[in-house]
Amino acid sequence: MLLSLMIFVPLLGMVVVLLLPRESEELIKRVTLLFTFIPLILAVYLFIAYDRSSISSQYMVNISWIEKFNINYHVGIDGLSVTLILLTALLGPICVIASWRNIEKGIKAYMALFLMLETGMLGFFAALDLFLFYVFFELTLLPMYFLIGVWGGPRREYAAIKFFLYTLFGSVLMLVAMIAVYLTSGDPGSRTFDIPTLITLASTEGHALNDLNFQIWVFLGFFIGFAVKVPIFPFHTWLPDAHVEAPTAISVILAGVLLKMGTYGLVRINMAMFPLGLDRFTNGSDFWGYSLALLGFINIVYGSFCALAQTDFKKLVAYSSIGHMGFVILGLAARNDTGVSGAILQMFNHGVISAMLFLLVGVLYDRAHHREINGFGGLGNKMPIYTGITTLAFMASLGLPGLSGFVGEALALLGAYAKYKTLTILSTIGIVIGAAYFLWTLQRVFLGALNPDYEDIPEINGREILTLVPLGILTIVLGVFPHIVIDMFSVSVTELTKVMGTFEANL
Amino acid sequence: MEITLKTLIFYGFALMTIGSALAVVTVRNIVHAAFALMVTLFGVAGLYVFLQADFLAATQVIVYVGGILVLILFGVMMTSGRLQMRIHIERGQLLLGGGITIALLMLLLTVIANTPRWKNLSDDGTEFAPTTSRIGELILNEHFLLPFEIASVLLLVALIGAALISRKEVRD
Amino acid sequence: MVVLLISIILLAPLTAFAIHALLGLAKQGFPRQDILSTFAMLVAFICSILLFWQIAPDPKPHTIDWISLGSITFSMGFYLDSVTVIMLIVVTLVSSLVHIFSIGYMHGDPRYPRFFAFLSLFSFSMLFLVVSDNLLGIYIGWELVGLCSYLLIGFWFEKDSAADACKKAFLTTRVGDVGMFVGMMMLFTRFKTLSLYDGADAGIFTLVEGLSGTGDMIWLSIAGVLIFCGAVGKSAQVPLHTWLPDAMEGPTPVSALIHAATMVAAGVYLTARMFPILTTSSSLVIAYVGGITAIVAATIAIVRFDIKRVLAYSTVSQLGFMMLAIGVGSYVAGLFHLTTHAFFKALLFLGSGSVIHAFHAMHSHHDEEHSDDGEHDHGLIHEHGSEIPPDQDMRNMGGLRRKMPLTFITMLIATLSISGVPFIFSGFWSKDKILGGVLERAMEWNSIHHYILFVVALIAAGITAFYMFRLIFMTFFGVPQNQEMHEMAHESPWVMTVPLLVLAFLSIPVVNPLWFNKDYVKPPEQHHIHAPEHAQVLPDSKTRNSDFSFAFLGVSDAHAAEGEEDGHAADAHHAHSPAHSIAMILSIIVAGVGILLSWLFYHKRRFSAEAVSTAFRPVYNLFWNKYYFDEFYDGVLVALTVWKSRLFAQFDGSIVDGIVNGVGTVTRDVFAAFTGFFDNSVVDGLVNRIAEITWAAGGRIRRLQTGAIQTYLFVVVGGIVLIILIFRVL
Amino acid sequence: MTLQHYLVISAILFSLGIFAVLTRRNAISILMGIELILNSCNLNFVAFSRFVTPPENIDGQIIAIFGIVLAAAEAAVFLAIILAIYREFGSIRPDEVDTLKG
Repeated sequence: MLLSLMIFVPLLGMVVVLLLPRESEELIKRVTLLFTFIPLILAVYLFIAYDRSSISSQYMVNISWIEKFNINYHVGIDGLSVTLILLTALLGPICVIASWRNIEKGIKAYMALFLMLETGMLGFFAALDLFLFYVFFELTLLPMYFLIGVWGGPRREYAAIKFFLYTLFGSVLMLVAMIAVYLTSGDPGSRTFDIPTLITLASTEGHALNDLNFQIWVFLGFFIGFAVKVPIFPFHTWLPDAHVEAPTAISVILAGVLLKMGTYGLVRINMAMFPLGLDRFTNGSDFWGYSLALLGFINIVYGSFCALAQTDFKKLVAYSSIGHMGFVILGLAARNDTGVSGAILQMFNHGVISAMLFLLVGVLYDRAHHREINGFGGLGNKMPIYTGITTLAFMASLGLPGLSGFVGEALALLGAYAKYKTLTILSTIGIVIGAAYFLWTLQRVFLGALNPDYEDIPEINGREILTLVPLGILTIVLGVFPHIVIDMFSVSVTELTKVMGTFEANL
Repeated sequence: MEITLKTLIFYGFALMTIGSALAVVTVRNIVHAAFALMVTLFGVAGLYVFLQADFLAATQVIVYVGGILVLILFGVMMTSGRLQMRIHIERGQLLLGGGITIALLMLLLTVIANTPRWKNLSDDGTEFAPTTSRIGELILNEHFLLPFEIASVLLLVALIGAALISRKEVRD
Repeated sequence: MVVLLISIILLAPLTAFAIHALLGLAKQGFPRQDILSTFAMLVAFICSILLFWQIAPDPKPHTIDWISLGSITFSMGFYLDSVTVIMLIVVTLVSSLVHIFSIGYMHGDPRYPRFFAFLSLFSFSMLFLVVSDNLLGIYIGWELVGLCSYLLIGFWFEKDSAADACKKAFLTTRVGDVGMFVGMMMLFTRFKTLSLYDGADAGIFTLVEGLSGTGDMIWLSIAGVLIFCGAVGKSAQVPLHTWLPDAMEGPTPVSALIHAATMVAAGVYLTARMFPILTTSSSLVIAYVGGITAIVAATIAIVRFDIKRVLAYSTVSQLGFMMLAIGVGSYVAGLFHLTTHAFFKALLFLGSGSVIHAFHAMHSHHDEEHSDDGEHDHGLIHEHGSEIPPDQDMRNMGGLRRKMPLTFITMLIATLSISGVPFIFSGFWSKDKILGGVLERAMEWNSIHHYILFVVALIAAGITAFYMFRLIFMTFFGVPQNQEMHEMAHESPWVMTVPLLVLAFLSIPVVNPLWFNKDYVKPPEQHHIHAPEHAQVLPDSKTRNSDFSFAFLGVSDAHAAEGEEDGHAADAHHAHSPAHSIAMILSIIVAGVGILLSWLFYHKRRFSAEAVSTAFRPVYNLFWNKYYFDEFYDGVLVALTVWKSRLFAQFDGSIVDGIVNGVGTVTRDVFAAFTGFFDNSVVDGLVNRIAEITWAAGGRIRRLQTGAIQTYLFVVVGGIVLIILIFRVL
Repeated sequence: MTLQHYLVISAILFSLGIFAVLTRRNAISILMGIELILNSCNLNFVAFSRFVTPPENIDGQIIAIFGIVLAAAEAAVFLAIILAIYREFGSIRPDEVDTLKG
């Protein structure tokens, strides 16, 4: 019940916001903040109260929804989802605060859409019914389209449509796969969308879902759906456009949460439900697993190199996201405790760090009204606190030990090395290039002599610091005590890899 | 059929009703028509008495004659400004309307004549107890309470509505 | 007690940093933040001294679980043996002295508190690195010191050269670190742990003993070399040495602490820590890298004029010596040189800082001369060989020994030490021990590699003596070259000279208490070093290396005899005695020649350096241009990377995105054109027909709508009548 | 006096009412026609109540009372509308009020 309350509180908030008069903008913002703050409190409570030693889903609610098709409102959380729910709930209020002054028109519609988006995201991470899962997945798409398309930059329509079509393309394939799974799950009357049930069925020897060929095709269907979201090369080109055009807070949500929906789906559906699809192509070869690792590698190296060439600050961060999501893919491809834990941790950490990066870009953009990296210089002297926080975020992102980015990356690489030695070694190029583009950016923006155009640039203000400090603290704390998060899902991960390990042993 | 005083009076009322109703629809002067309507209403009240509906008869007189008819007269005065307002009737319309009316009447009479259940139900002359107290009980104490209350609300609404519609609009 | 002391040592600088950081965020700095850091450092130093007496003979790691993942647990903890304690003392001592020195040197800098914050963070990271018992912890400390180095090199970031240098330092070391990380991945995948020592489970050093066979040996050699890559980056070994001279853009105390005494020595420390996993071939790689670095850096140093660059190349060269020592198995010699070098090199840097400070008065601020260059060409490709700042140019100095007597004397002691002037200076003992170790290995194994390395090291030692005295002569002797600057020069205040005196004191081994405890440092066992077939009868490597105290007494024969009780130890004595004696004699000779030549060139002016450089123009150019390493990196590697990134970005923009847009366009134009046609003619045609019919019908039917109520009523009543009639009829 | 007597009277009243509604060119006359129709209905109710149902059941009369109430309300609203129309169009001739003409 608590979980459902958390999911639907933002939706309630949307209704309340819609009822408020358009003119009372301050009130709208405050109400939105309140309604994003409640899920945060609940998420923190769930995070603390979650039983870390249990593998089964907790806080489950299972109510019949569409009886005719055996569709249920089935939600619950395990270690993986509670982590991402916390991330989502944390970014909610931060984004509202970040939007406080920057959104000039239609604040009411903006906030209402934002709240709707939050419900979609929270619901997605909690859904345990495939149909519900899909509904929430699509529920995030629509508000995102409008948020980019209405409140975005100059090329917002293009970016929004690109984002929309891309994701829709993926989700249509996903829908096909989903229906295939449903139809295969049993005789008419006993068909089900229930994820835990499907997982059990898919691992039952002799069941139609357990068929190798079937799993490969369904795996591919879901995979492309999620790959667009992650995004995995070559489905990534919507990301830089969407990021560059989206307003700051929406970029934060996009990078912080929406990308994680893709990888979350990969873990929750592809890896847990169709391990055969990933694990065996033909007897003895690891074709799909290797392909996945290869995609991870391409993401890392390709994203990093592309980032190095960017001169638009935001585009650079966007490409760096592509690179960092590559570590997640690589870690997942490893399919062992270390790799998968690293991948999940990286999901969380990347959410926090990329949120910081986009907020920081937003801060600079609000002052200078451009994002051209070469157009700055020497800001370190004028904005020492901003420079300090940026350095922290950059260092975290380039994987400096002691900050959170390192742990996830390191674990993912350590795990992946056990399986794919060459690819992993080549992927470490990404670490160097990552350091290169961040340090180069740091130099071009903050170091050197002051660009006279920015003689009077104001220092970061209290509201902006307020959005950054929680994330910064989290970055440091999770860098030093990563087990806070890892303990949440280590039991689930062990279970997952055990399932996959049994298949592996059959190779 | 034995012709008694009672029967005579009945036919008297019947004729009065129908005749005056005919006047209502035919006379050209609207004020005359209104007065003819008054007679019709009295006639119906008389028929109610024959049907042993004493309370209803009284109500008919008080409400219709005392209320509605006065209302109509007020309407006439306020719309025409003079009491001698003529009613135009077009010939074609009159013929068509008359035809339809006669057809309708024929139809109704045929139905009345040909419905076997309604035959031979005659007034045996039994006197019933006055209905007033029974009506009061039914309306205020038994299953007509709710319709009664609704009717009262309806009246109120009609009152307010009428007042609202007919008041002079305040032009900005 | 040990845990408590370690905690204090680590937490003191960390706390200082945290306080600095919070104050900075709140914009609430107070003027004397320097005291905070310095005090924290002194506390750590005192605790280290206490720890020196506490150290147990059989060290065990103290660990806690850091991350648990199913079957795998990463632990964090510390491990204290004699080496750790010596490193702790060296780091805290030098760090404390540098803190004190900085109070004077950095006085008046606008970012004064920040400087001390970074110093504190550095000290914490360095100490963390030193005490960690596992590779992950070492790696964390390793990267953190890299960060501090980055921040401190770029401390005066308004200077483009500083901004370039800090980036270069971080990136170059990161290349090495990635190699180290790959090495860690190899070890982890094999052993499922990153702990080095036996705790609850067996550590890497125990597990590695079980390896045998050619395949495993090759594997282990690769892993060892990869781990060593980290050290190559951090300790500025060839080919990743180029960042260290550029790092001199940082404030001089930073150069002394980070880029001379501690951080760059961490590479040596790491390699020494990894001693048990080194194999014959990986050791040889390390030895060669060390030897080449020693000679290359020394030759470059000869022709530098920037006082700090000379010292930087000298540092690189000395680090090469230490690596060489580890590579030939002279564990103790390497670490011994590490400690002696830490003191005398820190002293040299602080001394040069004192000189620079003396000239500093006329340059009101460091970035002044750069404020007018409006160009902001921050390419990833950096500009090198930037102008030497006048206050660091040795050609502007000369005759300073009267102006700054204390600085002169202390720097002279350090120079004598580094040059290997015998018997009373610490550098002699440690360097001699290294040379002896190399020769000993060469003689034992009869290995041509090690003979070559010995010759290389000997030459490097001679060159070291030459260029160090060149520095002294150019700076302190002769006539002032720049009269105006000379007038302004003055002796530094006491906060700067006191650290110099302390360090000078420490450069004389007789007074250095650390060396008294004989056999204090014991090298760990190496199981995978195999002598070649034709080798001589081997002494046991354990005893061979256990003679730390020999170095102190300098009389190896006498001392060695004391500890020997069993048979083959006598062989050991027999085997290494001649090597060390020969090495000692040769090193004294080359040092003497070096100093003599230097005296003739730069003091007596008997020979002209210009004439010699003209005569050997190609060689001179090679030295002057630092063997073209930077040009190679910038022109080839960096350019290639940038080019590749542009290519990828272009590919992304035009090809990948082009395909996406192309698919979109094709869909829209072709597919949509077809469906559009179908839609227009068929589907829409149908729709339009229906609409037209409806429209026309509406046009006719609407006439029925007269608006007159009575018409409607007619129809209604008539209709009713009709309906009833019809149904009656039926 | 049988039921049919009353029914015939009622039918005639009803037809006359319809006739008035259909033919009269004055809104108030139409109202009078409607009153006739309502009266004929009431008369039917009472007559059926008297002859068809048991004597103690007088529901028909009650319905008739409600019919009267309805008539009153209807008359009031009707007249109000007529007044409004009169103010708007200056006439109460229904054939002149044809804004809704198609």
